[in-house]
Amino acid sequence: MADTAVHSDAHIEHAGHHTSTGLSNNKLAMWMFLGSECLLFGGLISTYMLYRGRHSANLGPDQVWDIPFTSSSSFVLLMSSLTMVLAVSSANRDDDRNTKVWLSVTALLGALFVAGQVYEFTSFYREGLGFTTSLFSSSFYTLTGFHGVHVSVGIIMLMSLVGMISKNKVVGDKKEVVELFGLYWHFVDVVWILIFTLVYLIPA
Amino acid sequence: MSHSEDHDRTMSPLTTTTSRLGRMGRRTTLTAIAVTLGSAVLAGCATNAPQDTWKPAGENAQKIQNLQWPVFLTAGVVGVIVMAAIGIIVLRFRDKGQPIPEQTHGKAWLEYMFIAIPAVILAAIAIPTVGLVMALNSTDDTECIINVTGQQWWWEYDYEVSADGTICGFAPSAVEASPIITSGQVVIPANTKVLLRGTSRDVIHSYWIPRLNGKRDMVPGRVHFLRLESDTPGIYAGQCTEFCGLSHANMRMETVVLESGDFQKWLDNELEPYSAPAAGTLAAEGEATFVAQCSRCHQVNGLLDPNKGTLVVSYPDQFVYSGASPNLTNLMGRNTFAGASWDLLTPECRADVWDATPEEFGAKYLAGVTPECLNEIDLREWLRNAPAKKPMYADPTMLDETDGKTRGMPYLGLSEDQIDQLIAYLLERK
Amino acid sequence: MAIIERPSEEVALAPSSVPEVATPSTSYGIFRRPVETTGWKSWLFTIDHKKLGIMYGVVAMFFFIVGGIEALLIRLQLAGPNGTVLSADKYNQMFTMHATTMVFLFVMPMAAAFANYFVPLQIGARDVAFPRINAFGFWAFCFGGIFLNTSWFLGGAADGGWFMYAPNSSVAFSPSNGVDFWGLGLQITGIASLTGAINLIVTVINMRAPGMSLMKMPIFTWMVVVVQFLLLFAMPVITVALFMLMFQRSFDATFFSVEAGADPLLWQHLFWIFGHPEVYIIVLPSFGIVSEILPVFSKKPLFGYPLVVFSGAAIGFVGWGVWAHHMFASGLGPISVAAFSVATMAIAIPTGVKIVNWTMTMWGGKIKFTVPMLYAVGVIVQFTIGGLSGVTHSVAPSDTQQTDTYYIVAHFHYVIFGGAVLGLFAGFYYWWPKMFGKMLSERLGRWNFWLTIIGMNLTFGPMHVVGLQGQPRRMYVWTENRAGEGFFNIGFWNLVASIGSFVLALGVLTFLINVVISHRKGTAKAPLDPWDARSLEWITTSPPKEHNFDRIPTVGHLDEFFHRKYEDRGSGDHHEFHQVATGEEVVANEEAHAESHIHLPSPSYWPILLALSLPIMGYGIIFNLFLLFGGAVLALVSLYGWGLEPHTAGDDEFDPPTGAALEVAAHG
Amino acid sequence: MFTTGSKLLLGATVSALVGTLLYGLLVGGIMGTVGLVSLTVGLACVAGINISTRDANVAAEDAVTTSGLAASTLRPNASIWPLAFGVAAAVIVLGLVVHAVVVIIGIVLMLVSGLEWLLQSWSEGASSDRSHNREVRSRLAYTAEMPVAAAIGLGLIVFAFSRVMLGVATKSATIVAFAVVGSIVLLGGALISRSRGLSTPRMFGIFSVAGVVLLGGGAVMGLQGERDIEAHHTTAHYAELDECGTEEISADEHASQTVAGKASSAAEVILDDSGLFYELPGINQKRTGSIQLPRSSANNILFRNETNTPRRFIAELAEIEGSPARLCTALVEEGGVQLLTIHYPVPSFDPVVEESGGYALVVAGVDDRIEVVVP
Repeated sequence: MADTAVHSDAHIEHAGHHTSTGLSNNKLAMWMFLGSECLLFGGLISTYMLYRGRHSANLGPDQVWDIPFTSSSSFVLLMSSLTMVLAVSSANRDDDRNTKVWLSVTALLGALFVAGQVYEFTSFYREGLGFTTSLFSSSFYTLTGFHGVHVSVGIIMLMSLVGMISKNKVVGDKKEVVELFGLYWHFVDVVWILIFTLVYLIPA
Repeated sequence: MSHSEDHDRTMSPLTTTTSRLGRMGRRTTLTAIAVTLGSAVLAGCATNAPQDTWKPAGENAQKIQNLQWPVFLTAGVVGVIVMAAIGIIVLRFRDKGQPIPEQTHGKAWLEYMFIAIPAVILAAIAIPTVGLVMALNSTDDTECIINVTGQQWWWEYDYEVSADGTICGFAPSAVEASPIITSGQVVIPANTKVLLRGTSRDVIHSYWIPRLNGKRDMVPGRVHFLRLESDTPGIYAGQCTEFCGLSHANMRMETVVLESGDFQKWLDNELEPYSAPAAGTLAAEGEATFVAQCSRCHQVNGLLDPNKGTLVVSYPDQFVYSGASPNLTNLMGRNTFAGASWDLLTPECRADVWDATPEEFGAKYLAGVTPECLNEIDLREWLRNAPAKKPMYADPTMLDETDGKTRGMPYLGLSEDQIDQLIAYLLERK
Repeated sequence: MAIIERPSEEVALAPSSVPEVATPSTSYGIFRRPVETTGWKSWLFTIDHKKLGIMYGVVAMFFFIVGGIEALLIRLQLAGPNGTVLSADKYNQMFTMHATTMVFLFVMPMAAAFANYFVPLQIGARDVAFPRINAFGFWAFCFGGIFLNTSWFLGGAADGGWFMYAPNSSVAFSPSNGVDFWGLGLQITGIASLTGAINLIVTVINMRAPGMSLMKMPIFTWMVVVVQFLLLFAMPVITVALFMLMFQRSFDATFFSVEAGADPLLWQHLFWIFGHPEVYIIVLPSFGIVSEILPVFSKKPLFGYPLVVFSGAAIGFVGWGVWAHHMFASGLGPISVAAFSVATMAIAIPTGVKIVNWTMTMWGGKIKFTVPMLYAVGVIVQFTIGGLSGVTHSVAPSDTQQTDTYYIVAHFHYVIFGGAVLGLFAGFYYWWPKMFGKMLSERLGRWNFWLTIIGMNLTFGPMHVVGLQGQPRRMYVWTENRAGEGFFNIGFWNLVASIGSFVLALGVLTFLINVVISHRKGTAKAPLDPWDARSLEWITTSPPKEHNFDRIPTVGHLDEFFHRKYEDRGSGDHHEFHQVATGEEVVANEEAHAESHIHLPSPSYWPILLALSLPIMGYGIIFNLFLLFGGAVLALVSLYGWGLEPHTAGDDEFDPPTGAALEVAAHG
Repeated sequence: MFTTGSKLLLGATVSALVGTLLYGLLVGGIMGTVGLVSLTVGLACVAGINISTRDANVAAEDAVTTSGLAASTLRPNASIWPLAFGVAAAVIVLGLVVHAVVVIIGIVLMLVSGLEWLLQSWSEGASSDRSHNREVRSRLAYTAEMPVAAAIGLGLIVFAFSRVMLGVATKSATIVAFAVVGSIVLLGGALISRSRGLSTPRMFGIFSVAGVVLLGGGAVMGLQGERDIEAHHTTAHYAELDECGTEEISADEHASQTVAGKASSAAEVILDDSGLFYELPGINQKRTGSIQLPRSSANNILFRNETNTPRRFIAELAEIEGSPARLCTALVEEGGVQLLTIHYPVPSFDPVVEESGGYALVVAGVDDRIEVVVP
């Protein structure tokens, strides 16, 4: 909720109010929100770690993982962080054109990642691992699904941001809005790195 | 200066009302002190509350008692000191027109002292606490293992037969040992370290006999342990303390402690082969009714189908969601039913057993339920319509989620004749 | 005179009958921002933290009454053996909803009401950092609460106890939709809490008046910040747990299915990692209120202010490490039990520091026992009892005898009612003149206080006895067989508790009567500084203007207002305070130096629309997925409408330019 | 005050509300109530929108404004939406013949074009200033269009690309496909950002072509169907076939060897060089012979292999209706641990169970046997 609201609800910057810390309200709020998100993913990851071995006669993680594939999709997501950095730096140079280009590329790479996840889920399902098959599968799909939803929401926001920049509809400081989107996007990437390491790379 | 005078004038109505208030405050503070002290002292002297947590009758409960007394006392003393301080403040520092006090923000040494004092008190409490936690959880010296399984809303016990063919160290006199299954009341030998290995079939329940030990949750899929031990024969009451659904209030249990001789008798009685009722009696009709109406869920060990001559085995799993129903082999050997919610004994007979001295208790308990002592009122109500007496999810509209299986005993639509027969039959189950 | 940019209240009308070409600034009626400053629309679409604070208070008070009626029904049922007032099913719903209502729909939002109203005032800000998020938070809470309570009419409320232990919360064991309503309702109010937390943290960190360092911040604001951090980190944990519960119930996931090898203790851990901080979330705001009131009526600063601040923060911090003390009986293993037992004892230290510092604040003071002060002292006394009974079950072996009995019920009611609710009442009486410009009657207030105190001790005091006599909680009936005899039999004290609950109800009723009487026409306006207060919220009119302060005050001291009124005429170590100004004069001085041209954020439709989408989605998940889709579309549209709307309305939406105020109908 | 349309809608809302209340009080079915509540809410929304778009304008019914109307009304712009609306109708008709999906696409198209049509005609009547009218339109439209367009865009990419990957021949081809498409996007982005001369229409063209390629690829691959993805068989499957032996089965490949949650086990069965025995948590005793487990309860039994050969742990269940004959774990490697959750519905003294040899815990290839007594 807050992530979308945050960028729009800038508190009266044009009136020249300075803040006690010097940080803008929006940025502080985004950091707080991301702090809260850490606990959300913390809870999901803990659940997964508790249940990853609970699949007695059913399929286990090591039987379905396709590490090379997931590595390449993780790499794509990481690259999107790079393009997000380029977008932020273009925005800082007031280069609307390249900001839009890099935001679009970021969104595209993110969409590819989500597509990869959809593919992965489909193939796991075909292999016999449904959402309700075992505790392991329930907690795995929930964890990665939550992450996928975060990425998807991010992509929709990125695409809308491109549209808003084109139509000159951005409310508040454009540079800061792009930067805030960047923060969110990097957070989602970092969480994925954590998930990739804990869920895929460390054997059960 | 004129400002402050003005100010005082505007505040004066408040000042006069507050002095009256001060007197009231003093009175209640004193009352509060008296009530706190009084309840702390008197809480120990209740009579005959069967679940009194301050009347230990077993080793572990006694250990807990030894630890909690000083803690309650310390808490009480600290409470009195705080109340006294408030009392003094109310008396001494009311606004009597004194000058504005010094605007002091605190004194460091005082503050450190007030951190140090509670820290020392708590450390003094913490050390024996940790020791006792460890002691209460040590189970190495177990002499008798009883498995206990919670189910909505009763407890099932089965006695483990050890490798040498004994149960709790007692060898059955006549027959080979086999697991004894009972419910509602668990019978344990006195002076024996009994270990309950508990689990649950559906939701979390909690096993608690306050006079013997603290409580322990029994969680489905897990096995938890609870030590019971007592050197005094008698009945010790308890109750499920983890909210477990509709009839949580009706999930009770009793632990019966018997001297070793009495326990041997009880054991032999439990393992006695099935004795069919004499042909032609009301009880024999009851047997047929039982097989027709009850045996789908309720097991009576050794019962043969009067028509087919085969062993009757109940399959409660097919009818009851949680998967089991109380074993009725020796129903009248225990004196409660329906999750120890109701007595099988009339109030007078019950009082006779419960109030018996430790020496007399064994004989009185082993007498079981005699026809004169049978509490027919509750038993009949139960047989007529069980869900009406004890709320259960036997409501047919609620069965979708459980594949049509009932939770608890359903309404069976028994006729009064059938009930008469069943009671006659059940009276012989001991 | 300050110029406040707010849309005009005047309806724009054509000045003459000469037809004119419609001009852009006045053309259309749709999705023009709401402009009303009076009437119901001004409340519905407001983003003013003060109006929102009042609305939080009113709605929370409503739920307090609902929860109170539930409590009275519970006590009626338990007044005698084998009670028949409620069926087992209704009783289970009653205690579940009583706890849920009181915790999530009364104490938390009532604290939010005070936080909303007074944090910006206490730190010298014009509003919170994100006024529209603030409005959204209120509406989400309001709709969430209504959503939760509609379950009563749609097949029955939740019946699993407020901590809803798995697997008793699974569909098989709780087949009605009650648990779904409960889970989704808490998600909705959780979103409200989370947004509120972010908002208030940013407000306090970023928007303090010049000169107000963190250690000069009023103690109430400090406690609110600690609470918001607790919310920020506790809410996502319960969110995860509730999602798993929802997946379990609605989509057959296996998180709590034992047959699939699940561990039901997972729910308990997740719930209490949230639930224990929740206890402090409930009680710390009241500690803040008490810490504000005691210095005012003792005419002394708070004793050991830094220590009170740090102990509040320490309680918040250590509060994360003690969750498993709710699970001493659930089979954690001795090592964990011992560790959590000791950690729990450790948290008694900062709590004790607060009690001691409050006592020392009064010591040597010049104390006026007004109603707020009575309540504050009431908190110290009653909370001490609750705190000390807490120490008795931090001792884990002792706790195994007491947990899930009425002794625990007594304990947490002394903590929550004695600590939190009495503190909130102290706040009502203390801040009422500030919020509404009317004094509550002191005479009725004392009736209110004594009825409440006597009522609560009659209700919850006997529960100690009943619990130690072995009566478990959450039982719809108790039987005489287990009640015992003599003075301490369970029956007698159950009856006393039931009588006490009605005395308590009478106390609350007195408060409501007091409110009504004080607001009758013709009652005198409250003086500007009735209590000789000490903090910033009093350096403005009562009730405060829409923009809070004519001039943002510059802060030099903790207790700034006091230091503006009193001057130290002593020398060296000798201090002697003399009044140099009245509160009225201080405020008048501020008004004389009013700032001009103050921008205030404008009202908006979007927060309430977005909040409305949440319960629609909730009903959708329970009943019909099409409704879920509709709610999601509403949410999406609201979010974007919100995102595209400037926080302050454009110039064309302020006072219409003269001569061009003609509106022309649109025809498509 | 209210226009006729608004009155009609308000009336409908009120009657729906009355109907809801009557139905709720008299009949009280939940689904019916929800349906009627939905209807009421929906009607109320429509009425509200109508009132705020048409009636909220104070001057709407004002004689003054009406008379000025002619002067202030602009000629409407060209519009694509009536055409789109017509196309949508045709698509729906076509769909009725061809496929249900086409009908849905048609309905969506019809809704979108209808809404856009309404929006355009309404905004054009707003004032006599075209740029202002555009502003009015955007105020309403962007809130709905932008997220929906973004979501549809995301959905198309995700759907198309995932179809491509499901369609390619092998697992390694998916990795290549992923890497290639990712690199193209990255490189394309770099090129476009460097070549500043590229005009917006051209850029749009490039993105469109890329989009068409991706969608086309997705469509082709989707029609071609997924490659064969082999389902893994679980040990339950092999247990059913009575293939729980010492030999390796496909369920053993990459099987996990550790299990969480030791605390919750009912017993720990250990195989070491001395044979098979079990320990009960809390009781430090090696036990052999028989184990007593509760009936109708989820028993978590841990198996620990402390020998030097991989072993398979098997729970022999009786041949009872509705229950598998046995459960087995995957091969447990040296030092590995596996868990079985066993549920015994029938007591072991049941003749059926006794006839089929009784319950037991065994290890494939090992003679020792732990009898299970279920009281």
